Amino acid sequence: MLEVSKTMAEPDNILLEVKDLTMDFGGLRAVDSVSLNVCPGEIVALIGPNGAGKTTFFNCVTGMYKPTNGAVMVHPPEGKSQKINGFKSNRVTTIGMARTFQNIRLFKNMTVLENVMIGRHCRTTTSIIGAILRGSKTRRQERETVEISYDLLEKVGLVDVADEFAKNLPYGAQRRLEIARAMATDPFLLLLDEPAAGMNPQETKALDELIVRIRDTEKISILLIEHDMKLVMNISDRIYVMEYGKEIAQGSPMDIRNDPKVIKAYLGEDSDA
Amino acid sequence: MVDNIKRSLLVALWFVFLTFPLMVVKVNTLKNIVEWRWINMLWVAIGSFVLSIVWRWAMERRQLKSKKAEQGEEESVKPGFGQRLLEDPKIFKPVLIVLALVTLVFPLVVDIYQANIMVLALIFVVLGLGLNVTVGLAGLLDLGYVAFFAVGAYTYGVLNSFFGFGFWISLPLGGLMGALFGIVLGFPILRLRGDYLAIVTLGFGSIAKIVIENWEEVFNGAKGIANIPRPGFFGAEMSIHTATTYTYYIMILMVLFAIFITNRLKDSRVGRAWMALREDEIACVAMGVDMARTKLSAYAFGAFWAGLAGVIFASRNTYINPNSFTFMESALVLSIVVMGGMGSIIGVIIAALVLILMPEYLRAFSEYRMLMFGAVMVLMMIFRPEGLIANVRRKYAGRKVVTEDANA
Amino acid sequence: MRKTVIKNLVMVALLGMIMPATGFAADTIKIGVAGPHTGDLAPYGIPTKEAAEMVAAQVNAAGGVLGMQIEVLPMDDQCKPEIATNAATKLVSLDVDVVIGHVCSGATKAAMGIYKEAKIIAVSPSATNPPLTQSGDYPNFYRTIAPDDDQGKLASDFATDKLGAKRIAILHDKGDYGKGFADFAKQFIEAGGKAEVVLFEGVTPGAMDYSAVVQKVRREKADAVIFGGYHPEASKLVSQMNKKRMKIPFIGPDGVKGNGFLEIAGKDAEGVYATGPMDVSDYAVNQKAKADYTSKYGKEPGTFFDQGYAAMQVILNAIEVAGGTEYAALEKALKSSYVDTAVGKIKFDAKGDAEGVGFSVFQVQDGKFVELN
Amino acid sequence: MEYFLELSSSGLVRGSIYALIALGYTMVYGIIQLINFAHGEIYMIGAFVALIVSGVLTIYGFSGISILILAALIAVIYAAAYGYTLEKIAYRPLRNAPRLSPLISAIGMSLFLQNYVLLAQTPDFLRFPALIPDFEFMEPIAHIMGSPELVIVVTSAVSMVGLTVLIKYTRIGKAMRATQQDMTMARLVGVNVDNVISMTFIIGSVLAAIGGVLVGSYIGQINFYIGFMAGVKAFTAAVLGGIGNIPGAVLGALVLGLTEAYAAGYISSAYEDVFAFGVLVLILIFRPSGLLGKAVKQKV
Repeated sequence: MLEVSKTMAEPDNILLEVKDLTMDFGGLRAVDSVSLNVCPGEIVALIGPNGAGKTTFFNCVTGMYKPTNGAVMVHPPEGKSQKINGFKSNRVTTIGMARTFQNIRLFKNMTVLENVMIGRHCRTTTSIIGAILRGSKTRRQERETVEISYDLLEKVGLVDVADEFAKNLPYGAQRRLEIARAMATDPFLLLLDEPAAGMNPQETKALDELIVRIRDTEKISILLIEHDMKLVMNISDRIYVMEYGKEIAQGSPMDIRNDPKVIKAYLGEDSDA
Repeated sequence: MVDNIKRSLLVALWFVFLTFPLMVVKVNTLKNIVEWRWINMLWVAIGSFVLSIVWRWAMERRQLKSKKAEQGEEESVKPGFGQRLLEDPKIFKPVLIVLALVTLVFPLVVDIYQANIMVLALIFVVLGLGLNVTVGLAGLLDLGYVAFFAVGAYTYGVLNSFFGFGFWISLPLGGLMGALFGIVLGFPILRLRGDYLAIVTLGFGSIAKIVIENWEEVFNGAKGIANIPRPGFFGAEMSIHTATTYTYYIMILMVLFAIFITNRLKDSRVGRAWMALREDEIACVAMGVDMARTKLSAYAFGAFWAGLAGVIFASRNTYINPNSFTFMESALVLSIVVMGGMGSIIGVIIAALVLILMPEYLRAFSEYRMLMFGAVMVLMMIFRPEGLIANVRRKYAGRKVVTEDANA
Repeated sequence: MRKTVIKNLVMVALLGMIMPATGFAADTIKIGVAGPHTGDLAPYGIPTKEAAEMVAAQVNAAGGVLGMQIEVLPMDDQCKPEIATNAATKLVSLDVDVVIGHVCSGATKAAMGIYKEAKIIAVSPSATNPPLTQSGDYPNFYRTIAPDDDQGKLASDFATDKLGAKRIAILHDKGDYGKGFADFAKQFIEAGGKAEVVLFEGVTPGAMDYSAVVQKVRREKADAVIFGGYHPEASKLVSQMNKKRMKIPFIGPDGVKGNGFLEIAGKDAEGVYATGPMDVSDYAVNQKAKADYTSKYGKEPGTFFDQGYAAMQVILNAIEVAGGTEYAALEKALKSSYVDTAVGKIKFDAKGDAEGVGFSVFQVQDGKFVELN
Repeated sequence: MEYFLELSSSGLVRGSIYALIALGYTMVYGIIQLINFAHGEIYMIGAFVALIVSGVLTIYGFSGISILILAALIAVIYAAAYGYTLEKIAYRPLRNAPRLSPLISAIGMSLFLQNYVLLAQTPDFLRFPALIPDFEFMEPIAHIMGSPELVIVVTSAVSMVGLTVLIKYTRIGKAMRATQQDMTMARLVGVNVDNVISMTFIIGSVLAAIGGVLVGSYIGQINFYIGFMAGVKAFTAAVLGGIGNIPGAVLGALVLGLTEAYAAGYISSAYEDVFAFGVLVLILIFRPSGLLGKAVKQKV
């Protein structure tokens, strides 16, 4: 296992390295040469006002969009480094970066447990024929899948509702289920898109703890987009700030709090609201 | 109540107006006179009045039910009969035994007609189970499913008439050809979603029929392929009745086989991926599922069953022509899947039996049978929009049996 | 476990299930009438059904045949092979004595095997596919209509010899009836060497219009059109030819020769040729049949009405001659005695085709089909 | 060249009819995402009513243009009534049902209406009187485009312009657009969504009935089954253009009509449907949301 560092990025010890990422939609430049690094054991936050291009950035990194320019490099703890621009998102996930969605995208008519089991898809190999014959290997995989999934549900506190349909869960629980589902893919980096959106303070606090716990006990690094400043400031090791597609600041929570550009960006937004 | 009657009277009046030109007036171009069939107007008035009252009553009941459901006192209190049937072994077991017995002796006690239509119904059960995978599990709306059915039937027909292939060799070949076509046709349309997919598959269905119709050298066009042998049994000579009975048992085996396999797949890595794809394609891919492979496998798997069913279909009719492979058949199979309750195996079986046997039992109504068939389809959808039996998800009893008190 | 049970049962079934298909003697004669009674092809099946029901009602009113009442059992097959086998087995299980039908050649082929085994004679009013009689596969099959090859020959001879056409366009509706006729017409024209087939093409029944194909006929500079198919498509074609100001002869088969065509095509029908059974319109039986129909239904009878009526007549006559509905006797009666029917005085040859259904070419003149000599 | 013109005119005529029916499909789809398979039957019923009315009027001694106007008017009224009733019976109770349920209900309704007309009237084809007169001035080019064809193209064009105006500038049009954008939101701002949906069915049915009358008069025959094929083609056209998009439906219909005409003219009419669907598949492969459909980037 790699050494867990809580300090600033060290160039030779990076998991995700995004260089000058640019994404155009028609004439609109949604992301403009943004660079960002995530190191092992870090919780990195990407913040910025609405429409700053954070989710687009996420989508480029996870293969939903093919970036116009720039490079997305991954250096998995095990396995070789590679440039993943334009990889389909299932490949990105298989490499080891799993995400959640801003507007929760669960498999609503499947049970909570099954939602998590889908996460195991890329780590298992049963084919149609295998599923029909249900040989010993298939049975073993299936058993493991169920076990791992139950474990994950336990970690996010959803084991009691494992057989409920996902659509019947309360909002906060749906968010946690998405995290569990993403964790089931055995990622080294978890990308969370506004995990606290719509949560009450209590739920946010629990989420806060959950994220830190994932980092500390599961050894999964985290990149998150968030609006909730309190959460971001509490748990992030480093913060990147975007506005109008550009990166305007980066640094520790303390640095960011005092950065005039950031204050302006947020005050500008606040006076709008 | 008075209000009800008043409204129903209005409805009756409306329908009298609506049906007036078509039901009452008939132009006799020969003698150049107009026939006024006033008596029809009376029937329409009475009929729609009565139906309206029944309708109102049924709708009220339906609303009451859904209101109750909203208040949360539904299934958990009293699971529907369908669900109890599936879950309570006390009911489940005897029902299954009785069903198995009935199934076994059925062709021995009924006449050839009953056995014959039952074979057709069972063919549609297999078709329904196949399409259930594509539409019900994987959520890929396919309005041209009949194309794969045709592929199977013509595989047998062509192989038999050109090379003398027998039924038992052609059966797996038909299935494989179906699957192959599933992949070939599925490939260009991977990116399409929902209703776009629907119309393209509808197009494929029509194209298949047109090609069969026009490519006379191979498919014999509209003349069709005649004298296709019924399933053989070590070369034994069989009367048609015996052969039908024999085909019936083959079909029963095949249905059991299909249930067994789709059941296994449903609760497997592959089946879950199909369902996830149906629920949310983007999230599914983001969770590491290969969209192309998963979609193609769903197509191929669904088409495989259609191919198998096609071979049996050809052998049952001993004659095939393009008339059996129209949009109506695709619509019929789709209706079976939706009415059965998407993804539900038992529902599909019941719906297939109902939809195929109903027109036969409606023969007594002669030319009214398709009219009633259409009406029943509409009514079934209105009163059971989720299908006959809603899909019940499997509960994985993992190592922890915490699940018992989970629902409390 | 269950599989072995099933296997055993299959064995039992195979060994013990040779059910004798004997019906008990009844005091009614059951006649099945199978054809499309719903769906898009219903217009070709319903007239036969109506003819059979009409004849049965009349005969019953007059005391029946051999003192027995006639029961007509209509059976819808939608012209689909699978429904046709359903209909056929249903008729067999209802113990019918004879079947009129089926209407489409394809459905007929699917059903004949079942009748053959049950020893039931079927008389089709409209299945024209030649192998039905000529292949010898269906000894119990008879028809009151001429097979495609006879008609194809007549139409092609007429086009080349009488009309002197040199460049002939052949169109068809892709169905078993129309395509069969068109195939034979093409074959005979090519064999005759007097004219050239410049276009051989299928049109889609139910398509919105045929103007593109009509333009194509013009481009090929055809001097005659032979069409295989039914009257709706034929009238659509002739009306569009007129709209496109094309005046070349149009020849159709007996699916066109009927009042349906005259009615639908209206003025456009003028001058159209059609092959068909010899003119029987001044034939008393035919006149009576039509008059009865018109007075009962208030409209002209539809396609294959004459043939359906004739089928009913030959069957009833054969039953009377044979003194019952026993297969061999019926067969003999059908093949030996001439009957006055709505399509002329006919009996059946050894293969089951009607003898005496003479064919000639008709032309629409002043809104009527007139026989050409 | 002349041949090309001839085929183009033939394709244009077909396309215009497809467009009239496709608009109904596309409008309904735009608002409630339902493939209204029974829409073709409305077209058929429109044609039948027009036929019956014109038959009655002819017998009672009306003549010429008055028959055309009355028959078309009554056909349109009845089609609208049928469309309205259809929605109320077969689709409204299924507003919140799973997505495919209304589709099956639509297929059932389609079967029902076909057989209803078969039984109430006749299974036979009926002659549809040529209601559109031959204009003298069209005679020189009648072999390319005759009067009825001209009338079809012009009427379709006028109807479409009318529809566009209706949707752009009237109250109900605005309500329709709002509902199409977001049904819940429309309801919140006070749009009576049920009325809007009914109205959509009514407008769609009116257009289909106009199509039915024009086609009947042009090809001179109808029966209970004509709606099916026309419906499938119109639906194809709507999808081709981008379903839910009104100009798209018109464009799709024209592309489809022309494709069929050229395919029949230059290749084989036996395969014209293969080409029609082939073009559909090709276009959808390269533009998965149809010609004018907005490439909806799924919001992630």
